[in-house]
Amino acid sequence: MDTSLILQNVLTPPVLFFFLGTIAVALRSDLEIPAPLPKLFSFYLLLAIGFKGGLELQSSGFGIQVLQTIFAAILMSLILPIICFGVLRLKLDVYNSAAIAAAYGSISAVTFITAESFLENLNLHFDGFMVAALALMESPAIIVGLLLVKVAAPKQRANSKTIRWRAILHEAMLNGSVYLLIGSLLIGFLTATHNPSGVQKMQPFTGNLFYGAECFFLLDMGIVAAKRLPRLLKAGSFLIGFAVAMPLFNAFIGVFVAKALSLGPGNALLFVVLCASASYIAVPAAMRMTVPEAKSSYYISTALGLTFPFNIVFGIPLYMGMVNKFIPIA
Amino acid sequence: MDTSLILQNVLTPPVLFFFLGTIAVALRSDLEIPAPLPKLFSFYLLLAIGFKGGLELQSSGFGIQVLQTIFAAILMSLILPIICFGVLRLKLDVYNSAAIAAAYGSISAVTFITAESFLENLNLHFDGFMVAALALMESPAIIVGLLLVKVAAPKQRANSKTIRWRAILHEAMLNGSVYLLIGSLLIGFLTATHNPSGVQKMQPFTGNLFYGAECFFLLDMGIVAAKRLPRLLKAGSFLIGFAVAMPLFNAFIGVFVAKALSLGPGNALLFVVLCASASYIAVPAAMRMTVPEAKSSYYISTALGLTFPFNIVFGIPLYMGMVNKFIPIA
Amino acid sequence: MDTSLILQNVLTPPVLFFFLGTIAVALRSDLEIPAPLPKLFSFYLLLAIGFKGGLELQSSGFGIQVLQTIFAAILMSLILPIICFGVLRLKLDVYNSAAIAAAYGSISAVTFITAESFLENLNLHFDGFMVAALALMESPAIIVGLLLVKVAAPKQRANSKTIRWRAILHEAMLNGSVYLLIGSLLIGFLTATHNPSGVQKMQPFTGNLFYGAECFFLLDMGIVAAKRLPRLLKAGSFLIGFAVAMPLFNAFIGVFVAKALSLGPGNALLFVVLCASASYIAVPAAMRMTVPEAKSSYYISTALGLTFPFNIVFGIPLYMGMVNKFIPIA
Amino acid sequence: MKRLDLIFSDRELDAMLKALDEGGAPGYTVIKHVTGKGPQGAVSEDMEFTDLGANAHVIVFCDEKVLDKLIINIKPIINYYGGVGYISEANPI
Amino acid sequence: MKRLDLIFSDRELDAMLKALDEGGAPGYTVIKHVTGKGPQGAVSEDMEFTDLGANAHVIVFCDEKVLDKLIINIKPIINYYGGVGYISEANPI
Amino acid sequence: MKRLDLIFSDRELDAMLKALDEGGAPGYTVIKHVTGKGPQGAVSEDMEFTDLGANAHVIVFCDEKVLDKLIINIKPIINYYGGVGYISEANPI
Ligand SMILES: Nc1ncnc2c1ncn2[C@@H]1O[C@H](COP(=O)(O)O)[C@@H](O)[C@H]1O
Ligand SMILES: Nc1ncnc2c1ncn2[C@@H]1O[C@H](COP(=O)(O)O)[C@@H](O)[C@H]1O
Ligand SMILES: Nc1ncnc2c1ncn2[C@@H]1O[C@H](COP(=O)(O)O)[C@@H](O)[C@H]1O
Ligand code: NA
Ligand code: NA
Ligand code: NA
Repeated sequence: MDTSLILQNVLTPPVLFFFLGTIAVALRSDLEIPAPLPKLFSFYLLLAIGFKGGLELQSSGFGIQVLQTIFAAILMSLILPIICFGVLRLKLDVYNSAAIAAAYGSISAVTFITAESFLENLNLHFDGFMVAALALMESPAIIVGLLLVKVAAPKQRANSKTIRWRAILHEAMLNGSVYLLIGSLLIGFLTATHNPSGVQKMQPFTGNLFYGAECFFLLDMGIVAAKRLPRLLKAGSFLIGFAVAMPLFNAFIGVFVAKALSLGPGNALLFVVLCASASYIAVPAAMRMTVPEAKSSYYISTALGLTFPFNIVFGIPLYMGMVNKFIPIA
Repeated sequence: MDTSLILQNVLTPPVLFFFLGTIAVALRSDLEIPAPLPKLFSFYLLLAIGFKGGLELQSSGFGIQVLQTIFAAILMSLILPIICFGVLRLKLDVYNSAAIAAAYGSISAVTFITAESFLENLNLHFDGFMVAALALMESPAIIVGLLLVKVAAPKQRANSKTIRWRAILHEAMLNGSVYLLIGSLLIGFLTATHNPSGVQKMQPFTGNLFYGAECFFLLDMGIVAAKRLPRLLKAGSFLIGFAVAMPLFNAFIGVFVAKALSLGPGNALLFVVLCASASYIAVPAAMRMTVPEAKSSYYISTALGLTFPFNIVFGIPLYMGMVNKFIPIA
Repeated sequence: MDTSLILQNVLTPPVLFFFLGTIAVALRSDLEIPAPLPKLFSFYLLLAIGFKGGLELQSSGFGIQVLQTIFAAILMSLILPIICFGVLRLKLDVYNSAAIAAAYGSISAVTFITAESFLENLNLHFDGFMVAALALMESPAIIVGLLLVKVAAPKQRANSKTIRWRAILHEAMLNGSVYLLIGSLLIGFLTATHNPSGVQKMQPFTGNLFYGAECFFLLDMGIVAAKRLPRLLKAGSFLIGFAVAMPLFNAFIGVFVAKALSLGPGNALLFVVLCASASYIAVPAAMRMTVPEAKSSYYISTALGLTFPFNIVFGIPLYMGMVNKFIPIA
Repeated sequence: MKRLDLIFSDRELDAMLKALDEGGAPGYTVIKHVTGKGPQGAVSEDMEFTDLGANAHVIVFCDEKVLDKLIINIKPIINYYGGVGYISEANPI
Repeated sequence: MKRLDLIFSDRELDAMLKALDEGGAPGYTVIKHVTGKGPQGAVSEDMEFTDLGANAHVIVFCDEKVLDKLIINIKPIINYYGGVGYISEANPI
Repeated sequence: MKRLDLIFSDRELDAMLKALDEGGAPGYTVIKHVTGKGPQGAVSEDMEFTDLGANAHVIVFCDEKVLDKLIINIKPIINYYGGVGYISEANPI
C-alpha cells in the first residue's frame, strides 16, 4: 500500500519537476534558475499559503482543538531539537550539533506545501490552522538551539562573544520569510473578516496560480538540493544516516502526538510533516549569525541535500501510511 | 462617515500589504524584495492598466466628456506645479522648488491603481478614459518644472549648461514607464477594435491576476516608502507639512474641476487622485538629468516617503468623502 | 488574401507588443526589461508549451502520422543546414557559414508559439505532437554544423583544438532550454497518464496565463531584436538578403514535405514555421563553444535581428498563405 | 598599463560609455545594479524600480596616453552629475 | 590614496557599512549577489533564495589615515564571521 | 600579494574556476551579469536570456608564486575563447 502511495506521489507535477531539477544536475545540464527568481517564487508561496491559511483560520475559528494543535506544534519545535542534539553529540561537537538540531526542530515550508498538494490529490481534508502551526514552529527551534550552545559549550568560547539575545530573538522572530508568512496569515484573516470581496479578488493570484508556481519552485529546489548532496556525502555516513533516520523518528513521535490530539488524517499528515521536515531558510540564517563556529555546509547540506528530497519523494507517502495505520478513520 | 471609509480602505489586502511592508521596516525585519522583482511588478501593473484602459476607451469612444476630461487633466498638470512652486519658494531655492513642484504636478500610477481598487470595493463605476488622463499628465509637469527653472533661476547657473530641450522632451515623453503605459493603452484599444478574441485571452493575465500583483507590489512600496520617511524627517518640518497639505489642497481644486466636468463619483475620485498624487518614477529621472542642482533626496522623499503613504491610507477615502460631499449623486 | 492575413496577424496583442518593443528602440526610449526577467518568461514559456504538448501527445498517442512527422522534422534539421551552408559559402568562410547554417537548421520556440497563437486566432486545429518535433530539431542541427566544420575546414585549424565530441553532444542535448522543453513534455505526458487532476490544477498556470506572458516576452524580444538589427546592417547586404530569402526558401521546402505528410493546415503551418525559423538560444551557445572562429555577431544578428521579426510579422501569415494554396482543405 | 574605476548613476551610463568610446578606450567592463554612498548621499537597491536606477561601476584597462584622453572626456560628466573616478596600476597577464 | 576591497557574506553587510560609516569612510560602493570561494568554502548563487544570501563586495576609496581607522572597525567583523579584505593604491582622476 | 582580475564570457566560468582551483588559488570572487566591450565586440545584458549569457568578472588575491601557476592554467582558455586578465598589487588588511 505504501508503494502505491509513493507512486501516486511521485507521478504528480510538483514531484516530477523536482526530479527534473535533480536529473539536470546529475546529467550536468546547464539549466539554472538565476537569482532572484527563486526568491520571487519563495515569497509568492509564503504569501499565498499564509493568506489562504488566514482565510481558513477565520472560518474555522479558534476552537479548543485549534489551540491545542498549535500549542503541541510549538512544543514539538522545543523538544525535538533536544532529542536531535543528543543524537548528534555522539559524533559532532556542541556547535555543529546545536545548529543541526535547530534546523530539524524547525520546519520546511516547501515540504508542507507539497504535503498539502499530496492531500488534495487524495481528496483528504485539512485545515487552515495548520499554517499557523507552520508559522510558529520556526522561531522556538532557533532559541532552543542557542540555549543548547549556552548550556553545553565550553565556558570560554573561542570567539569570546556574549550571546546577544536581543539580536537573536530579533533574527528568530523577524526573519523575512517568517515575517511574510505570519503577516500574510494575519492579512488573510483580516480580509476574510472585513472584506469578503477582497478574498475573491485574491483567488486567481493566491489560489489558481499556486500549483504551477509550486512546480516551478520545486524545479529549482531539485537543482539546489542535488548540488548540495555531494557536500553531504563528503561529510560522512553519520550525517547521511541522520538525515534519513531522524525525520522518520520525528515523524513517528509526530504520529502519536497527532493521535493524542485526535486530528483527522489530513491534519495529522501535516502535523507529522512539520515534525519530520527541517529548515533551510530561517534557521541557517540565524545560526550563521549566532554560532559561527558551526559549519554551514553541515546544517544546510543535511536539511536541504537529503532530508528535503527524502521527505518530498518518500517521506510524505510513508508518513501518510503511518497515519493511516495508527489513526483509524472515524 | 470618513472614518468608516478610511477603515473600509485600510482593511483591504492592498493596503494591508502596504502596512506589512512599512511595519517590516519599523521592526527592522530583513524582509526585502530584491531588484529587479519590483520592476517586474511595476511593468506588469503599467501594462495591465494601460491595456484595460485601452479596451474601455474603445468601448466608451471619444465623446465630448472624454476629451474635456483629458484636456482638463493636462491643464491640471500644467497649473498645479506653478502653485506648488509658489508655495515651495517660501523656504527653498529655485532648483529644489521646481523639481518638487514637477513631482506634484505629475501623478503616481500606484496611487491611481489603489483608488481603482477602492472604487471596485465600493461598487462605484469608473471609466477607462481616466487611464488616458493618467498617461498624459506625466510629461507636461516635467516641462513646466524645467520652464520654472529657466525663468526663475539666476542667469548664470553654476554648472553653466544650456538646457538641452530635445533631450528633455525626449526624457519627458519617452521615459520607459510612460512609454509602456501609453503603448499598452494603444494596444488595448487596437485589440478591442480588431481582435476581440485576443481581449479574452489576455484577461487571465491583465485582469484576474491584477489584484494579487498589486498587493505584492504594495508590499514592496511599503518597504521603500518606510525607508524614505527618515530622510524626509531630516529635511525638516516645512517639507513634511508640504507633503501632507499640498495633496489636500490639490485634491480640493481637483474636486471643483471634476464637478465642473460633471464627472460621476468614480471618475471624479480618480481625477482628484491624479491631482493629489505625486510622481516618483518619471519626474525624478527627468529632474536628475536636467536640474542636478536639486537634491534628489528632497523630491523623492516627499513624494514617496510621505505623500504616497498618506494618499494610499488616508487620502483616497478622504477624497471620496470630499467627492461625496461636493458632487451629489444625480 | 495574404495582406488580410498579415493584417490579422499584426493586430493581435503578441505582435503589437513586439512592435512596441521595436519602436521603443527606434525612438530611443529607455524602456528595458532587466535581466533575469526575460529568462523568467523564456523558462515559463518553454515549461508551458512542453507541458501542454505532453498532455496532447498523450491524448493523440503515437500513431503513424505522429512518428512520420517527427521523423521528417528531424530530417529537415539535418538537411536544411547543408543547403544553407552551400548558400553561405558563396560569400563567407567555413566557420561562419557552418555556424549560421546550424542556426537556420534549428528552430525558434517563440516563433513557434506565435504561430500557435495565430492559428488559435483563425480557429485552426493543431496537434501537441508538433511540440515534440520542435524539441527534437534543436540538437541535430548543431551536430550537422560541427560536422560541416570538420569536413570543410582547413586541416590545420588555427586554434588547433580537436573537436571534443562528448562536450559537444552534451551541449547539443543538455542545453538548459532544450532540456527544460523536453522534460516538461515528458512531465505533461506522465501527468496526463497518471494524474488527471494534476492536469486541471496546472491549467491556470500553464494555460490561462500563457497568452499574456507571451505578450510580455515579445515586448522584450522586440527590444532585443531591434538592438541587433544595426549590427546586421553593418554585416552587409549578403547576410541581410540571406536572413529574409533563406526562411522563405526553407518554408517552401517545408510546405511540400508537409503536403507529403498529409498534415492538416494547422500542423502544416507549424511544420513550415519550424523549417523557416532560426535558433538564437541553443545554437549560439553551442557554436560559441565549438567554433570560436565564427563571429557571434553574425549568427546572432541574422537569426535574431532580422529572421525572427520577419517571421513574426510577415512570415507566419505568408506561410499560412502558402499552406492554404498548396494544401487544399480536405 | 592603467586601470580606471568609475562609479556613477546608471542614468549616465550611455553618456559615459559614449565618452569612453570616443576617447579611444580599447574596451570596458560594466557592473550594473551597484549601490553605495558618496558625497551626494546613499543609493540603494530599492529605488531601482523607479527609472532612477542604481549605480554603475565601469572598469577600463588602458595605456596611460589613452587614459589622459578618457579623463578629459569623462570629467565633465562626473562634475555635472556626480560620481567618482580612480586610477591604479595594472598589467596584462 | 588607498583602495580597500572587502568581500564577505551579505548577511553582515549592514554591520559592515555601519562600521565603515563610524570609521569615517568618505563613501563606499557595494556590489551584491557576488559569489566565490574562500577558506570557509564556496558561496553560490543558488542559495540566495534562502535568507543566507550570497557575498557582498564593498569598495572604499579613502586616505591612508582614514583607512587605519576603518581597519580597526572592520577587523572584528571579519575575524568573527569570515571574509577577506585587501588594500591597494589608487588615485582620484 | 597580487590581485588578478579576469573578465570573460560566463559560458567559460566553470572551466575557468576549475583552472583556478587546479592552479592552487586560495580563493576567488565571482561577479556575474557583467557586460562590456572588448576586441570581440560588445556584450549586453539583453542577451542574457539566451544561453549565451553575459560576462563574468573573477577576482583572485594570491601570492606571486601561485599567480604564475594560475596564469599558465588560464591563458589557454582566454586565448581560445577571448577575455582579458590584469594583475595589480594588493595587500591583506
Ligand atoms: N570614497 C568612495 N569610495 C567608494 N565609492 C564611492 C566613494 N565616493 C562615492 N562613491 C560611489 O560613487 C557613487 C556616486 O557618488 P556621488 O554621486 O559623488 O555621491 C556613490 O553612490 C558610491 O557608490
Ligand atoms: N583569495 C581570495 N581571492 C578572492 N576572493 C576571496 C579569496 N578568499 C576569499 N575570497 C572571497 O571572500 C569570501 C568569503 O571568504 P571566507 O568567508 O573567508 O571563506 C569568499 O566566498 C570569496 O568570495
Ligand atoms: N580594455 C578593457 N578594459 C576593461 N574591460 C575589458 C577590456 N577589454 C575587454 N574587456 C572585457 O572583457 C570582455 C571580453 O573581451 P573580449 O572577449 O576580448 O572582447 C569584454 O566584454 C569586456 O567586458
Ligand atoms: Na521539524
Ligand atoms: Na498630481
Ligand atoms: Na529552421
